[in-house]
Amino acid sequence: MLLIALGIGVLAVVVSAILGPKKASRAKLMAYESGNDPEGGVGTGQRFPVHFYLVAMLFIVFDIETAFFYPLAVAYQKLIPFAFFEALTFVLLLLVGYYYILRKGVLEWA
Amino acid sequence: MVPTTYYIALSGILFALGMIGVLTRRTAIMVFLSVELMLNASNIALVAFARSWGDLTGQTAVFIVMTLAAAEVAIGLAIIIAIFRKRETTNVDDLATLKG
Amino acid sequence: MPDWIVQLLITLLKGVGVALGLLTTFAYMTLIERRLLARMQIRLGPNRVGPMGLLQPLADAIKSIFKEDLTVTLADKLVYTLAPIIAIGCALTAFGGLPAGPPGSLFGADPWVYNLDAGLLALLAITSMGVYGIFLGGWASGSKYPILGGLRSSAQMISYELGMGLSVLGLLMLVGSTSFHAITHWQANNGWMILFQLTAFVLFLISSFAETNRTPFDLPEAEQEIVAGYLTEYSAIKWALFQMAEYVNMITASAVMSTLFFGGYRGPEFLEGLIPGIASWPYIWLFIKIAAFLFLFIWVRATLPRLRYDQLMRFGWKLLLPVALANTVLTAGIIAFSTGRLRVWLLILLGVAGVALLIGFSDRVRVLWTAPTVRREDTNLTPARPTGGD
Amino acid sequence: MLQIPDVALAPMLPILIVLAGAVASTVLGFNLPRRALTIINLVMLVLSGVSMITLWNSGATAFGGGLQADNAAILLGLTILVGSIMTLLVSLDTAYRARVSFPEFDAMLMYAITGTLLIAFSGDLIVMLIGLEIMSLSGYVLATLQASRRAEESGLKYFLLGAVGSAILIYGIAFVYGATGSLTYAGIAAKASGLTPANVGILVGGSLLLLAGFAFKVALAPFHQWTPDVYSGAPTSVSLFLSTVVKVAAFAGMLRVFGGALADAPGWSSVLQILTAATLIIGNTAALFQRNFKRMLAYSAVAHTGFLAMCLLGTPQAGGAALGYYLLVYTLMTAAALAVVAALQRDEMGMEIDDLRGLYYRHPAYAVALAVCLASLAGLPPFAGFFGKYLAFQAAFQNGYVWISVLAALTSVAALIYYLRPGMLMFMPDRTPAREYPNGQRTPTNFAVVLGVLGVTVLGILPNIWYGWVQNPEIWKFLAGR
Amino acid sequence: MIHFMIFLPLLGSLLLLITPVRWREEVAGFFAAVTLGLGLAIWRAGGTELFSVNWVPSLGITYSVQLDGVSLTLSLVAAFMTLIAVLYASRRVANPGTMLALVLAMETGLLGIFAARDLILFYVFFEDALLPALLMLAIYGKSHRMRALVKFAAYTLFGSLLMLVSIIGVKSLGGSPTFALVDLIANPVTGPAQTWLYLGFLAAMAVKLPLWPLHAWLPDFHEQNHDSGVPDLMGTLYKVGGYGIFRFGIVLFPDASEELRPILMGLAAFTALYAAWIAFRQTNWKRLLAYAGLSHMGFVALGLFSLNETAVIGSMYLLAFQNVYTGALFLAVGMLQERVGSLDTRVGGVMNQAGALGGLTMALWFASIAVPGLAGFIGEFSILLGAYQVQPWITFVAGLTTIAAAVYALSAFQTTFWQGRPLGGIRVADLHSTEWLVLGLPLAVALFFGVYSAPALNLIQPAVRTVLAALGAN
Repeated sequence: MLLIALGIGVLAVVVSAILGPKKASRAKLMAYESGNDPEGGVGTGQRFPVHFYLVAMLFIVFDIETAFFYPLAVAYQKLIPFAFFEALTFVLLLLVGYYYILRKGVLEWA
Repeated sequence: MVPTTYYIALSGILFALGMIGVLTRRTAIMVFLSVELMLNASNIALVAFARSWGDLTGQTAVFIVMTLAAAEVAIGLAIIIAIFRKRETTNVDDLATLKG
Repeated sequence: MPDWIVQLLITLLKGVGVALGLLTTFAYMTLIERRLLARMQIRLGPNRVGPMGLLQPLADAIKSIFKEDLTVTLADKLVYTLAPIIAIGCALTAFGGLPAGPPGSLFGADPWVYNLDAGLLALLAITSMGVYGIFLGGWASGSKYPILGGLRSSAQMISYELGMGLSVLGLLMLVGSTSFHAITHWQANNGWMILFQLTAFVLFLISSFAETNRTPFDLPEAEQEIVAGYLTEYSAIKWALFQMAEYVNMITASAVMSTLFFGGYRGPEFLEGLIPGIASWPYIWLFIKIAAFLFLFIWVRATLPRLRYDQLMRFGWKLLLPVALANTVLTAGIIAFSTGRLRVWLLILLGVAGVALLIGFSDRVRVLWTAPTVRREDTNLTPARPTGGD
Repeated sequence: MLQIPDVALAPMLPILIVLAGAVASTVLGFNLPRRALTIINLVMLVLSGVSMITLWNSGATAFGGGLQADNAAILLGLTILVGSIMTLLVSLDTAYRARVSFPEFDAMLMYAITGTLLIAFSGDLIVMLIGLEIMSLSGYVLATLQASRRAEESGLKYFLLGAVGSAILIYGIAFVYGATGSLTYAGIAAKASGLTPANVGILVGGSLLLLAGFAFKVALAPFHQWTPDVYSGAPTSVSLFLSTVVKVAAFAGMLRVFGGALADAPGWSSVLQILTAATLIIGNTAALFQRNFKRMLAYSAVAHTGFLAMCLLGTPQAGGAALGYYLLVYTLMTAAALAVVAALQRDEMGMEIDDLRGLYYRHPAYAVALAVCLASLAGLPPFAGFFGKYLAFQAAFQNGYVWISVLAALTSVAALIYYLRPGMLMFMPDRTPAREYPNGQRTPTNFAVVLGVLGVTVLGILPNIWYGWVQNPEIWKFLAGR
Repeated sequence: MIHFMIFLPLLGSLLLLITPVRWREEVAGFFAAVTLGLGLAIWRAGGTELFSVNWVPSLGITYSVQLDGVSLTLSLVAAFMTLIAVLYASRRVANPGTMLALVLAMETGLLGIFAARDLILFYVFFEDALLPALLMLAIYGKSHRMRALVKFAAYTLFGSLLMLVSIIGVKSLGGSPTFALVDLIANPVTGPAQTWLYLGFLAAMAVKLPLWPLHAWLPDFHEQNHDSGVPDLMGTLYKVGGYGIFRFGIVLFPDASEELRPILMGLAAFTALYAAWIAFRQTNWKRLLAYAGLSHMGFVALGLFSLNETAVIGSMYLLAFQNVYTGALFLAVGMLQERVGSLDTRVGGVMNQAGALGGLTMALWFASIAVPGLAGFIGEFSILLGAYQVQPWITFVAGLTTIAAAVYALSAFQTTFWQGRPLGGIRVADLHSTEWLVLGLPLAVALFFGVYSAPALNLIQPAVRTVLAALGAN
């Protein structure tokens, strides 16, 4: 399936690359910066706001947490009530971290 | 049913690549990525062995290792960013304040 | 001809079928959307090309193929080209795992391309791969707005993925499996999941709006702020591919929601009383449900204004996430400590309460837990010279 | 097929108490001043120590042996707690001067301690791994927390090399699992003998990888390069923690794994003795050439790693006893020495060795305390360091590693010299103005110093106070759990 | 009582830290005197029985001490010389509190060394005596003391750590339950292992004898030390290598000591002669005395290694009493330096201004170069006598030393005390009250034991007999 899907994508690109006209000009190929001359480019150390890194890290942490939750959820009914307390402890510990980032203002987007 | 040795060979290759990366690359990010590669190599090995022994502890271990990897990513990126924002470089050789 | 080749061919056939189906749906979806929006805004939509503009999508397709395909000078060529392919690839792949009907209902073959025990997990994984497409696209354009747009949209997507992933946990606890078949069967026996997991459904719905960058969460393409976001530097077919990916994701999301919460390919069981076996007619039910959801998507677009970025993030992190966690834990508790009818009522109650909570806070979210407390250590954290004593 | 694991709270209690402290300082950090947190954590540590003592001889286990609170674990745990308490006491004073006076500092410290205790109590490679990682990750943060070039750099180095170490370790775990099909120490020990040749090969490979990974953690040469940079770059209270508690925990892990699980696995001991020899030589000779006192202590820590590793070369019974004694003594003397440094240093670079000249005439008490610590580190009787060294020699000697003992003896001559120089400089009168921080004498730090010095002296004159507990071979016979 | 004698000085030194400055000298003197008194009392009682208790039972380390025979003699001398040192230090050194404390602390170490009957205990005291010596050098030393310190400590530790290893070896290879001497003798190590262990043990003892290749720390140590010879005196007392070999070496490694006898005797003889030769070319009194002491130690070693009864008796005798006069000579040099402000041998003509100082110094010199009628003679003569029966030639070579000794001693003495006074040389005062005692008492002792050696011999002879009996033959 993945192959087919990607195949379609590639096909489309190739076809249009063949069929499409090629009349490039500097102005056309200039990156859009509201008319200013563009500067920088890929990998020329553009700085991202550090906030995005924070979000990424939080995502990693919480996503792993979700990943831990899935097996528990699937096996849940075979393990009650033990699994419930397990999950409770887990979530509580998670909430500690959540409270921390909350108070730290990581989730504030000014 | 692919024999276990193939998986082990694969993980070995991955691990070796990671090791080479650690030893040769000079930017912290690349070293760091190589380490992640090594971690995944051990994940593969764990899963393969778990299958060959037919018990699940290996698989659960993989979960743990994944978590460790994630935690390392979080902290490692934090440190690397902290340094990068201060001195515009993450080249390990440039970090020579502590000599001797 | 050995058996596995047959299997392979059939699978290929099904794959191509699904892909083409999705693409046509996408094409006409655009038309329908435009028409509907026009209708809702009391104007005529595109109606020139062909009868009622039915050929409009065709024209668009041809145009976008024959248009000049620009690659900005500052761009990273390979990634720039790769990004849309990744996007559309993930989008199309995701759909293939969803069963459109009971096994063997497709001329003896199964009406799905691939079937995994971890169906739901796999689907979430693949859809979240789509983030790469968008982010790489933005990054590879090598210009300010696309990067900002890419960053925004990836941040937004991963943030709402958490809500999405967490919201279905209660459902999984009830069903005890992540394969779509099991889920569908469970609903066939116990009634639609939306009864038991109303909150989860609402959360999932909102998250899928955010995931597909639809209004009110379409910040990545907020024209007023960052031109066209990650799409700024794209044109012609690549741009079209991104659009495709977005719409296909919409379709997939609708399909998933109908499968998870609305009984999947099975119709409502009470109809069995009128016409026996109607509930297990293949395809038709799923299509109806998908259509309904797609209409919802368009309707919302016509109705709701766009959120501000901070509101968006705050909503995701401060409302969705806690509510999803709470929903999970409470559901777990209910499952653990109650049985039979009591359990059902408790779950329904929980769902209503959750939705009430969401609605109640959704407006106050912008003042939710704002202004972090500043500690003394933070203020005079680094004295110029280490001075003695504290 | 799904059986519910046996969750016994009692063996977990010491760890849970410490964890509670960590969580408390994470959550309350926004409302309470840092000193309050530190005091709370001190109380927590003491409580956890008490709970450990109540567990003595109980041999309780939890999670199907995944967590075992046997006497070995308790002894090691108490050692860890002593080091941690001294760290907290020192940080109580110096954290502000070191510009790390955040609640996060305490939180990270407590998390790290949790990890170390997990290692000591581990009955399972995975539990050990989790503990090790919690410890290391918190350690990375601690080393970086101070906003200074040196600290960040040390943090990055620590992080990169530590991460490599963990990766190798994990790979080793995978191989050991592959060879024996089990992750619990007991299972491995049971299966380690009587394997097919192929599996024996895998086992040897795995144990060597494990050894390398641990070598990174405890700074055995040639994996020690990060040590001096990190210890001298990090704030002193942090390097105190890293050089005592973290090392103790890592050795606890090694003891568990190599003394218990892989006790009769072939191969690793012969490699370990080479590493030990290299460590002894490199650590001691490198320390000879240091000008900075803190850095010198860092190298001496490497050298002591060599001595500690000698204990592992012995039989688990003798070696475990020796290690149990030496670790406590090492913690006490190193912590006390670094505490003095923390009290006297002007900045986090510590002090040059020459700055110590004439310290005796400016701060007699600190000078004497430091001299005692140095003498003990050098292994001069009547201080406890002597018995530690003696036990290490004996352990290696009795297991047939005579040459290592002789080598250790020779290298510790070099050790004596570099301990002697600062030790003697302190007593040489000089006229130059004082170079240390004028008002560094604070009660908690002094308390830590007194604790260390008294401990070293008393344990030196009456070793039985601690060794009497440690020496019982029964304790170390079942490191892998029954 | 014996425990009092061992630990009383340490107690005193700790007390000194808290006693007011005004009383420090008196307190120190009191403790030193009491210690000596205890020693004499023990002597009257004819030594003590072996006292032994477990110290670290799990390691088989015992606290077993005994003062008899040789040990008692040496302890008495040590206590006596410590008293002298305290007397002089409290008069000479400005604000002597610290030094007195260190001297007393060191005395404990020395007495412990002599009394210990357990190898680990011996090691512990052996190291404990080191710390005060180092501190004395560090606090009161001269400009280049760091080098001397490092040398001194490095040599000592090099030896003693090897000794530690061989101590462990003796126990674990011999399979003895404890480190107590009796147990170790009960189950000895045999075969080549014994030789290796003996070498390890010897390393420490040879440093502390000192014996030729390992003596290099000695001159620097003495030269860099405080001008008043007090630390040097203690350092002289600290040369316990001979005793260690006698007490532990010979009995624990009989075969090895027989096997190595010729080599070791050769080394000893060479040490004696070589030291005398070097001493002859010294122009610094301290270095001169250092080498003189070294050459005496060569004699001691010669006697010991010959394993001949007469010789061993002689060497013990010499070991005991050379402390007296060598130490006293160091103090005399200290006085000289106090007067002329230099340690150089070429300040002439002190004699005609400070006759008493010169006279006493001369007398002590005679004792040191073994003039008959003084203690040194008996020791060296019996050493030569005994050793001659074992290794004539080596002994003959060593015999030359006596002549060399006479040469260097007299020449140095003559250049200092007789030759013409250099112009502008400051006026030199003669001995004061205490100094009479400080130089007189040791001389008296040397004289007494020179003419009437019975009391010492009665102590030494039986001990030596028992020890050599362990060897069986000769």
